[in-house]
Amino acid sequence: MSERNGEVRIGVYICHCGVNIAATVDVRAVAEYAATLPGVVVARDYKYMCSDPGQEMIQQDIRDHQLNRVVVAACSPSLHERTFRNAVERAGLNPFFFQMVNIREHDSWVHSDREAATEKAKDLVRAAVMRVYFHKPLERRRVPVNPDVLVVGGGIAGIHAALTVANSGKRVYLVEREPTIGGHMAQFDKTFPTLDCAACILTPKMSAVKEHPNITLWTYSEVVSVDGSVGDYRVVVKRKPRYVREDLCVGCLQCIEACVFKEAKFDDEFNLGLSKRKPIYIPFPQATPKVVVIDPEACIQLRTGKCKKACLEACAERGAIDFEQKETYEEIHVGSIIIATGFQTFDPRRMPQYGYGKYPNVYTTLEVERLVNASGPTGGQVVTRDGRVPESVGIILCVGSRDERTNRWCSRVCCMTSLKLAHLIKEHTGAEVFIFYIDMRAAGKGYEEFYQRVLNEGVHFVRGRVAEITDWAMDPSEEGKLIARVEDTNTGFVRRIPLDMVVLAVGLEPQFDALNVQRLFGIGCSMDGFFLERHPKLAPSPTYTDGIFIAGVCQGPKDIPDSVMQAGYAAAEAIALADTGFFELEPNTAYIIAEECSGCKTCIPLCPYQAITFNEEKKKAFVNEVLCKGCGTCVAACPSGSIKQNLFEDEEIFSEIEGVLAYA
Amino acid sequence: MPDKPKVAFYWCASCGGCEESIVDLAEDILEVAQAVDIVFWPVALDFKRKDVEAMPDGSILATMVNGSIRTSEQEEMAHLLRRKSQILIAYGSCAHMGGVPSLANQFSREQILRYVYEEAPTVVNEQKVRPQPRHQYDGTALTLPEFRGLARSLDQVVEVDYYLPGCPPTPKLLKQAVLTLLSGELPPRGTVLAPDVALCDQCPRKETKPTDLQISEFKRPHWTQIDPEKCFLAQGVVCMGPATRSGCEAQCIQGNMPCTGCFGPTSRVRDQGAKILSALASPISAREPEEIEKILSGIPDPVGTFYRYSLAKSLLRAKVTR
Amino acid sequence: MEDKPITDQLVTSADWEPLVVAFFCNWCTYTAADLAGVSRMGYDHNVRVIRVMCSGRVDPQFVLDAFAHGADGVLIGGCHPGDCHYVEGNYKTLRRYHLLKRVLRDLGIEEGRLRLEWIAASEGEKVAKTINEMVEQVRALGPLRLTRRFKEWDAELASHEAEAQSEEVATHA
Amino acid sequence: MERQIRYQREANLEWARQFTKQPGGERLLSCIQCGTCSGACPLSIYMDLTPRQVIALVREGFREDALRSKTIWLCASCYACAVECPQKISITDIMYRLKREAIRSNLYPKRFPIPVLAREFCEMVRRRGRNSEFWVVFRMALRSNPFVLFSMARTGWDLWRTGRLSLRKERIRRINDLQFIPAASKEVD
Amino acid sequence: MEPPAKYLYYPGCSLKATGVAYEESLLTTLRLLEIPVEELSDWNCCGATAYMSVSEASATLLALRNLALAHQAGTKDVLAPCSACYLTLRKSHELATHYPEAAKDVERFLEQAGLPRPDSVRVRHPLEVLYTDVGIQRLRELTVRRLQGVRMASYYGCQAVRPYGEVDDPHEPVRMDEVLRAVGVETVDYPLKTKCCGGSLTGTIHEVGLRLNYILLKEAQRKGAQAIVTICPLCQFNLDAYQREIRKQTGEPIDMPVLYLTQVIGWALGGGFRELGLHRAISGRKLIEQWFTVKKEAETYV
Repeated sequence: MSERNGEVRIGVYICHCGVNIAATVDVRAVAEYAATLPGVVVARDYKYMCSDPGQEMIQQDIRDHQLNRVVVAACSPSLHERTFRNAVERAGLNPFFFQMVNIREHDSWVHSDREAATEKAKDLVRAAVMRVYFHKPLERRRVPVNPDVLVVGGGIAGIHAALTVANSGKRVYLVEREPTIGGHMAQFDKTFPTLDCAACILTPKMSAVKEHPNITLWTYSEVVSVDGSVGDYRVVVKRKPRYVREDLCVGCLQCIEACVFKEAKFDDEFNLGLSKRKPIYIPFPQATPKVVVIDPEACIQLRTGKCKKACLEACAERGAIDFEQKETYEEIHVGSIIIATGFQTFDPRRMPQYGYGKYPNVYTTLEVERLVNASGPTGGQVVTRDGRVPESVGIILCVGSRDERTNRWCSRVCCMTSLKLAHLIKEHTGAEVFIFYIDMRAAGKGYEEFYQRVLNEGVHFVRGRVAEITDWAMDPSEEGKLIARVEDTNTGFVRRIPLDMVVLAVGLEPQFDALNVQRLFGIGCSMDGFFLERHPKLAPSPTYTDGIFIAGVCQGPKDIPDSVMQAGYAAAEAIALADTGFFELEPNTAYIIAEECSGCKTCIPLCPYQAITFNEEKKKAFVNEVLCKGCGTCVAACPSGSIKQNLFEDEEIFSEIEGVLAYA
Repeated sequence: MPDKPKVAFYWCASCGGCEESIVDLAEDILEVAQAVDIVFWPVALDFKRKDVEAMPDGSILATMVNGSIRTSEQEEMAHLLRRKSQILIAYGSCAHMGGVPSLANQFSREQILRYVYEEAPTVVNEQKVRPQPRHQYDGTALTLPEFRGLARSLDQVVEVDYYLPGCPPTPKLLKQAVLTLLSGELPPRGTVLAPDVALCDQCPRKETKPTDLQISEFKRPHWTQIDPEKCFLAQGVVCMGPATRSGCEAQCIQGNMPCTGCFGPTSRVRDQGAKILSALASPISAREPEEIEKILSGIPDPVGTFYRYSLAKSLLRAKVTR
Repeated sequence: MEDKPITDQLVTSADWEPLVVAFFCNWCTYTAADLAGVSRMGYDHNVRVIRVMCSGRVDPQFVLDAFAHGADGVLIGGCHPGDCHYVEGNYKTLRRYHLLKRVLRDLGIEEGRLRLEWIAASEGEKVAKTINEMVEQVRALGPLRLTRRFKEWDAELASHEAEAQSEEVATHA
Repeated sequence: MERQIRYQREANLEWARQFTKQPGGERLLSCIQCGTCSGACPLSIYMDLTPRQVIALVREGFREDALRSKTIWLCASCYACAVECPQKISITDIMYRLKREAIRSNLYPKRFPIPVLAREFCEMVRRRGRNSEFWVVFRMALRSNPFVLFSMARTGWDLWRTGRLSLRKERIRRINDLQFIPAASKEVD
Repeated sequence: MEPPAKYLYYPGCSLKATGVAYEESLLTTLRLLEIPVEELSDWNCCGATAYMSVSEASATLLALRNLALAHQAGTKDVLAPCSACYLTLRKSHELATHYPEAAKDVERFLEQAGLPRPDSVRVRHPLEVLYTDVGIQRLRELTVRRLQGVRMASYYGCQAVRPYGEVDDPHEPVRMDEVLRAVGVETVDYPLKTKCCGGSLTGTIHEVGLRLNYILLKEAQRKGAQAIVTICPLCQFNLDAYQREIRKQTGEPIDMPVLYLTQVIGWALGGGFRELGLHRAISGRKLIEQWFTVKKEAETYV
């Protein structure tokens, strides 16, 4: 192969990365060593190879020394491989005559012994020099991008992303699992720190989604399969039967009135079981779409087929109720996907010491959001489950957060949510409110100011994590109360504080089925189970799967403004991709030289993309490079070495192995 | 006929099958004999080592050596013939890749000698006498060749120009090779003189291999009724065909036995065993380690199966701690 | 027999440091190794990482070649089952790994010298831990260094050649 | 007036570092000072320092403050703190470690009965291989506060009449097995 | 899980002295359940909490010697009824198997004493035996007497469930209640079931120990319990032996039986008053005599 490519002239560049590399690796020594390797014409070290002067240095050398191969030893290829390939290309060389060596993330940042780190850098550089020798010119492949976008999840992040993309003129499919969009935000009463009403700012956006000509809204629906890749994803969406025809229902709610159940007796999901609903219901008055839904578990007709169907009568004119409705499947083609599937709150039953589920007057923050809400189950009255207006309320922070036994991360919103609820509870009841916190985190525009406001309202801030909530009184003043036993770390002694109501500020965690979603879309998860972004700072919405973006809490805990910002970012990425119209792929596909192939068919069942087919006429296997994604599994399995992979040829990898081991 | 090109044949550690295969040329052998002058062929003609030593260096056009190299004498002969020949051809699997004798590389010299001279069930040797390289008998020194620590392919001892693969090579390949040599149009040095494509290419059962093969069980040929029409792998019988060079005319397959790999890998493969391993393991129909192990237990001796002819030339060459 | 002294000599050679070659898949384990770097999780330096797109690209020949060229251990890192960027390349790796381990065992290479580990992109800590464990394990097993062993094995040939030459000289004299 | 100030030179950072390397001490540095340990501790209400404060002293290297505190001796090893700690710190084991060090460094409160009991107990076990509840308590009382024996008399009588008070001093047969004890404690702790 | 063929019983100091009733009732119960059990020969003190406060290495080795003896005896399951013994043995075993550094030292010292590493040994608690190995169903079947109308509070104390949580859940243990209910005993909701009894504090800092015991007794009373059931000899001793003093100090009429779980279960399985050590109680003797006397009419045969 080297003969085919003529005389090999290699330039090697060792980056200092300021002191990031140079502090641990003797870059000068590495460059001097590289200069001694066969084929190497120039070897230099430079402060910042990725800077303009650094890139120009390479280009100048290509011209002056007729270099036809370039090796740069610097950071991870995931950061700057593209940068250097482009630099090489601008100097007239095929960009794939380039090889990058990772001596920062894989060397200087993980080792402290300078001598050993320098030796390692030499080994890695030698491997790259030996490898690049075998490189050959390659063409980047382009695939067209379908401009349509799928948004999964109809909370505030999904809503905002859908509207942004739709406003740019692209078609958007918004898929939501629940009967209505709105997500958790719809359940909130006020939003911190401004205390504006959540419904007032959310519902206009919900209607805008419904009305938007470019948005196809499918609620009560779930994505069941995803095929294809960036530019052309083929997605199947299951639409669950709501037993009410969406096109006919106008949301008059007369069916609910008519239902044979005169009393609402089923737990209302929207109010977290704090109130009841009927088998036919609408989640909340501003639900979007404003279409009722029938709960097949509760409805007598659907369970037994023996109901007098009063709802059907009530809707006789429109005929929207349809007990025969079956689930349907829609197949769509989109170029990119935005995932905004949100979160679930921590189930405090996992921490029995707080007595949730045992003591009726222990609540979660989300339940209290509904309690203080004017349209909530108590009409905005803050009363305990036994009907009393509490005189003392304790809010416990970090329940299911910052805890090795449950979730290790800080959920980011609980401090502010608790401040907000402390304010609202005090406003509604005048109770003494205790906030039990470990650290008060009020970073955000106007947040610290809000903390000050609540401090000044006389809320008690007890710095300490409550050890237990008990109803076991040790003093007459504690009879009939719940008692929090806690070290007040500010004063340094253990306190027992009697409370009428305990609010657990439950943390945010990945949805129970996040793993399924992750696998469905072929994206990654971080250690905590939230979806993994491509880069924590510079690409916090793209994923490692091209054309799939994540937004909102499914990526990690965040509050409403941050969710909205990330959703806008995801939308901008999707729009940019659609407007470019194509996507460039790595030319790392597999290929077969027909004369070498024996037609043994070993490779064919191994390809997950059906990219290899057997040509019955020629009795050989062929790789469809459009379908191939370049994993190389078939290459490794080909028993006669007849399948090869661009960028990862056998000779290239063998020479890398031999290169790192040359001194062994 | 003073100007006929000179050729020689020699055997090292081999079974004799390769010699037989030369005779298998049948009437064609006359054609060969007419075209060349056979100057050395211990199995058929009475020449001695000293005759070869007396020849000028490079005076033989081509020498075909079969068998692997196990003893010091074989080594010496290899060097000698190398020196005397313009072209040295490794003839047959043993010279090519070590062959079956190199499966002994799984054992140490001591283990082999102990077994052969002491432990084998047919041996009675109470004094535990072993042949010695040098022995004084009646005032005369007797010598025997040294038994080396490893069996080697010919090219691990001397430089080899061409390889004729097979256990043994087919008469057709031999004839073709001789004609090529005589034609003077020589292929690049190091070429294996057989098609560089795997056996499946020529396999009569090729059509019967499915494109969605999943292996849920490995069966050993002697435990199963083999369908004489169907691809062995499709029947769960290990066949080395996909990882083995063609040129054998699929003789084993036609005898309803799977390929055992004697032609060695294609030029694109460094380790035949590793490649068939990869090809056989990848499509196993299991995901859990226990299930995988269970299916793989159908191959009781992977080294003996995958490296039957090529252990000496495999990447590891031998059992590394013997 | 003849191999034994070689091993002993290698074990006692003070300059020996274990060397592990690691094949990491681009999406999970290589990224995790980048993360370990970004998070400055120090680990043993006796490892050399080679990037492949998928652990499924790891041809068993690569593993043998690494051993043959002097590696004392080989580590393969891929995505967790179910998380493979290429759907199920890692299962193919797993199956080969099981068969390859048996071949290695039969060829005298200890089990601990080859390891397959699933490391997700977020598991930087696991990269550091796995590498450290692997290096320690290989250190405990001692040197494999087939490059040196091959040389020792072939010493019997070299001596013969020298002998032959000296004989030749003698004859000529 | 006693001055309440600590100069940084008083902090024994090396000691703190060593502490975190011992079994059980590994997670000490993860402490977020939330006070769950103190809240969960049944005895924190009697302590001069809360367990959280002891952890903070250790972490910052204030060795003597930590070793002299009564807290470590009041710890009844009930592990309530350890199972509640959100950072999974083995607080009980840290208390044990501090107790050992306090005894070795002679920093424990001298007539405080708990360390006395611990030492009497060990002495008896070392000599006989078994401990006899009666004799240990008796000797502890003698060494800390003999008057307490009077108040114990009633309980003793109750035990005696129900056959629960054994005055036997037992001894194991292979007492030589225990010869490792002084060596082990010197060498490893 | 298949129950083991035989248990090796490790008494520890308490079961030979203040807790002798625990030993009597445990052995009786096991006999009635036809479970073979044998006392570990030449056992030594586990070291308890006191030794750990003086020398960790010695405390660990001290405990491990017992396990090594068990290992030599070829028995896998060592039954340690005293919570302190259970924890000390269990913890030493972990130290020797999970910390490679410590394990090395341990091995060295054990070798000097000619003892093996006790790797295969498991430390077990009687509650585990009753709940897991015997099982609720079988206990129900074997019950011959029911204590009707008696409400009890099950009390674990600390070290049986903490820190390992293998005997039962460290936060909300339930197995003791289930075992008691299996033989027909009514149990009350007792939120203090894993709170500390003060351990040796009753002997050292008496007033603190008394206070803790007072809280435990008082709360049991408040929840309507007529007796407390324990699985630890020190808990039983503390709660049982100081009630007179608590009465004197607080003026509250507390006189409550404090029983071993094995006494209650043994009784239900048909054990006798004295062979269960019921005569050894200090507090609540009247009630004990009333409940555990075989009177034809009060007894229900199942």
